[in-house]
Amino acid sequence: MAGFNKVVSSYEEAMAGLTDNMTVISGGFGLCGIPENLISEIKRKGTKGLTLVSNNCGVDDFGLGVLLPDRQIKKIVASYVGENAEFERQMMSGELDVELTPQGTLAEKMRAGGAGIPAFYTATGVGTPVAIGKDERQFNGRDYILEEAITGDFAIVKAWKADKYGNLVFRRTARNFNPMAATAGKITVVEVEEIVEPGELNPDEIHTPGIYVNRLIQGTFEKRIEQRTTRPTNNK
Amino acid sequence: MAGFNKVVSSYEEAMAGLTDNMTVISGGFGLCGIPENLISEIKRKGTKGLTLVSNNCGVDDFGLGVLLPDRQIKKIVASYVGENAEFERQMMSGELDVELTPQGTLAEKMRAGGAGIPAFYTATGVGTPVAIGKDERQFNGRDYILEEAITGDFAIVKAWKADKYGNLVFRRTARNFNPMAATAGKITVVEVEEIVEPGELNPDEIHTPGIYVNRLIQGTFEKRIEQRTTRPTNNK
Amino acid sequence: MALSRDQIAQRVARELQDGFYVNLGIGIPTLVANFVPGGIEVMLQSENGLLGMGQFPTEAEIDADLINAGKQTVTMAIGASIFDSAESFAMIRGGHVDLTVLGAFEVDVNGNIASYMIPGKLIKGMGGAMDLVAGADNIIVTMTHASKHGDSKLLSNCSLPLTGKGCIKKVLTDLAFIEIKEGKFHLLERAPGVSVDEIVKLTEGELVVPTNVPEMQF
Amino acid sequence: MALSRDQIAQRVARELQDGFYVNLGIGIPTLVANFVPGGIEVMLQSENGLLGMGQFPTEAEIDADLINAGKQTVTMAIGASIFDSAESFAMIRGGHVDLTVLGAFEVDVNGNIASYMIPGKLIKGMGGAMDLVAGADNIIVTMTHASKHGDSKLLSNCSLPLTGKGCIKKVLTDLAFIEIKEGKFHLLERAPGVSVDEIVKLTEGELVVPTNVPEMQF
Repeated sequence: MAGFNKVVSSYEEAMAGLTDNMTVISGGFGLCGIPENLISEIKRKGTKGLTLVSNNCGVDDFGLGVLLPDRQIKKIVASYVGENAEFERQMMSGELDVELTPQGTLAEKMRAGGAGIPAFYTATGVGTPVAIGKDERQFNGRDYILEEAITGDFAIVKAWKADKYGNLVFRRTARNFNPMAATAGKITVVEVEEIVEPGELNPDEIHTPGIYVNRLIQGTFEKRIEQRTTRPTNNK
Repeated sequence: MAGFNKVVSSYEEAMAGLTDNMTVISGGFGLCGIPENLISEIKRKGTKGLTLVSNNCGVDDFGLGVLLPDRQIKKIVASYVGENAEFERQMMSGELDVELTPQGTLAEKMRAGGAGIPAFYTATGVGTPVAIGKDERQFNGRDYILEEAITGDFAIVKAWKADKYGNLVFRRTARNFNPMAATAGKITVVEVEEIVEPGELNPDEIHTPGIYVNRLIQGTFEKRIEQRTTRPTNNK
Repeated sequence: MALSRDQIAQRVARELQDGFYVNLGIGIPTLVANFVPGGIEVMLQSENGLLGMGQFPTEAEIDADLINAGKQTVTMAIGASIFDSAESFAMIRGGHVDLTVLGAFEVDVNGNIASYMIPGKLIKGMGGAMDLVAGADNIIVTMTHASKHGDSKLLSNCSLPLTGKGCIKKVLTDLAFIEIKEGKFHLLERAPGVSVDEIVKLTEGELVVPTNVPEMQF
Repeated sequence: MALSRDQIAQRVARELQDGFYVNLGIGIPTLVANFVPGGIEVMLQSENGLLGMGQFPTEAEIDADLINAGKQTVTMAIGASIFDSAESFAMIRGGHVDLTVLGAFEVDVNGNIASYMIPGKLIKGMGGAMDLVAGADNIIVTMTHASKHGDSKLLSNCSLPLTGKGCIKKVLTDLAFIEIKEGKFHLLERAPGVSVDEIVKLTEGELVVPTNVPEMQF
């Protein structure tokens, strides 16, 4: 009897069933709150032809960027891809298909995917290249475009704490896209810094209910910082 | 300099500006998590011709039901109105216009209203009276109807705790529709059990950011229970 | 003999699987929680914003801030989580709930369900029922097979306003367990001591009866 | 003389009002936070999920889990709140942010803005800029009035792919503060020592010049 225990014991088990040409939705913003070790496992497996849905695509040697050298990514849906030389090279050469999607639209598309909303209207992107090929319609005299939901075969998520039932708590801005990603995967895999017993988290403070989580693993994280900006200690 | 201090000192001030024929969105499910005193203030003011958006309409002598005897409500948008004799009478006699809306659609319409999404597609209600007059469209071979967002001139909300900046924390299932209502009012008024200083709430545990809140007041609450179901103490 | 309310709940409970997230409607469906088979765990979703609904509170435990969708005071089970109504229906509409059990006035051979309104008589609203039937893939409807006057509730076409269209595949009545597919009812099981003939007589919509119709065991 | 980056930020900061929730884009807009006038409070929204962005951390305070939309380490101000990206853009798209300040490559007389892409040269993505310009009612664009080669960035028609259509009403360049309405630029203020002629010369789109154009004071 497994009940609601979602804990798996290896990254191999965590990503079991991921095969070529699948769609993977990833949480994270820049390098903050990314599922580092789940990404490494995808690299190790060598899965190819992936469609990745993520706000960013990491940097050359960290985050989703590590999947670029072996050409594991066929297509990426992202809002900002500016910090990655290999990425730019593959995109310019046409080896990589990039679907630029406004950040808020991307977040809402993931949420819609998890929430059984097949499509929604938004003013974001009206009159821009993003609107090309999309239905346009007026509400209260303003133009909106129709954006469709995104779901993934897998969603990979980084949370701070979880109980064994997969109830998740995120920390600071490492939350970002992770809660929406968690809802939008057919199989949602979550790695966390700490796993506690069910009942230890206050039910009012759970950010993602365990119903969205299929597999859970505790990992250790590098948490690389992209731009280390500081002020002098004595400055108020 | 008021800054972000949203605290007002009287219910009169809290509901100032509410006038006849406005639309008011209310949080609460049944009698749980309802803005009791804000409702009383609307009764006291005697505002008429209101369109109310709320999952339920209270009972005869509590909750939104207290606005029925003086015919303050012209129309109600709700999912379930079954606990109220005067309500039923006014509905049957045609004095009250009732727009029955599925509970999930109602919650999503409020959220959409606050989130700048003018409309979304849902399978809820396809082929039912709810679909009448609404656009229908297929996505991936399934039928969906188009539902439009709801916004209110006022939103009235009950939270558990708030800091003076209007950051809100809800408690247990008294959360229900309150967070969505809070986003969808042109003027959002919140009453709470306790107001604390900014900085006392953990930023990771705030359910509704203060940006949605215009006025905040501390009240005392009856918290009437609709169905007091218990088990014997000795039963495990 | 026709199944009792408890027996209906008991039979439905056999459809539960370990690790299922389940939404139980008001009435008979609520009783299903009393018959969860040994050795499996299920978690109950209450659409007002609670996953992991526990039993009723003791007098001392009563909390006005903690109710279920039927507005009854409840407790939280270990590992419960609380969320708002939009999140709750995202969960439901998005198909994340494994099993939904709810009552109905009528179902028909096309999987249509009518459960929320009797024009001119009963207008209480659909609550979350329309979302539940539209969002769930796995639904069991529980109801009596026929009215007190002997009018079948399993019809060729629902006569009342629909709660959902083409979304019901399984119905458990006091007389039979029935599957709906390809525009027909299919008799899977019968209540102990209830004859196939009796079921046929009280089923207005087309009913496919296999050679062998096992009797439910309690 | 043309305004410095700090002066642009300083002039924008005068548009702040007490109690404003403000989203500041990367670059010059970020500097606006350094010039909040005395006696008023503003709260900074960072679209990656933080309302109440504080100053940069000390070395000891650095937290990899706490960054802004520019991916810089930051701190939280008193009364800050954290939320996910969907909530963050619900806030932005829903018009709850009082003022948005962001950079651009070009704007035109119809309030169009191009800021995210130079075909064949620069394709980094729009990030949250499209949502910000579509969602905000009150936007100030900051940019240089013309390119280094003297090509105007205030055009009859944007030449680059648009970030947003018809959504910009105010532009602060290094030379002038300009309002966009009724399909024209309107000169409101000029930088200290910059002549109206110079501004007219570097403004390709139709520019309405009132009799008196006050000089900004610093």
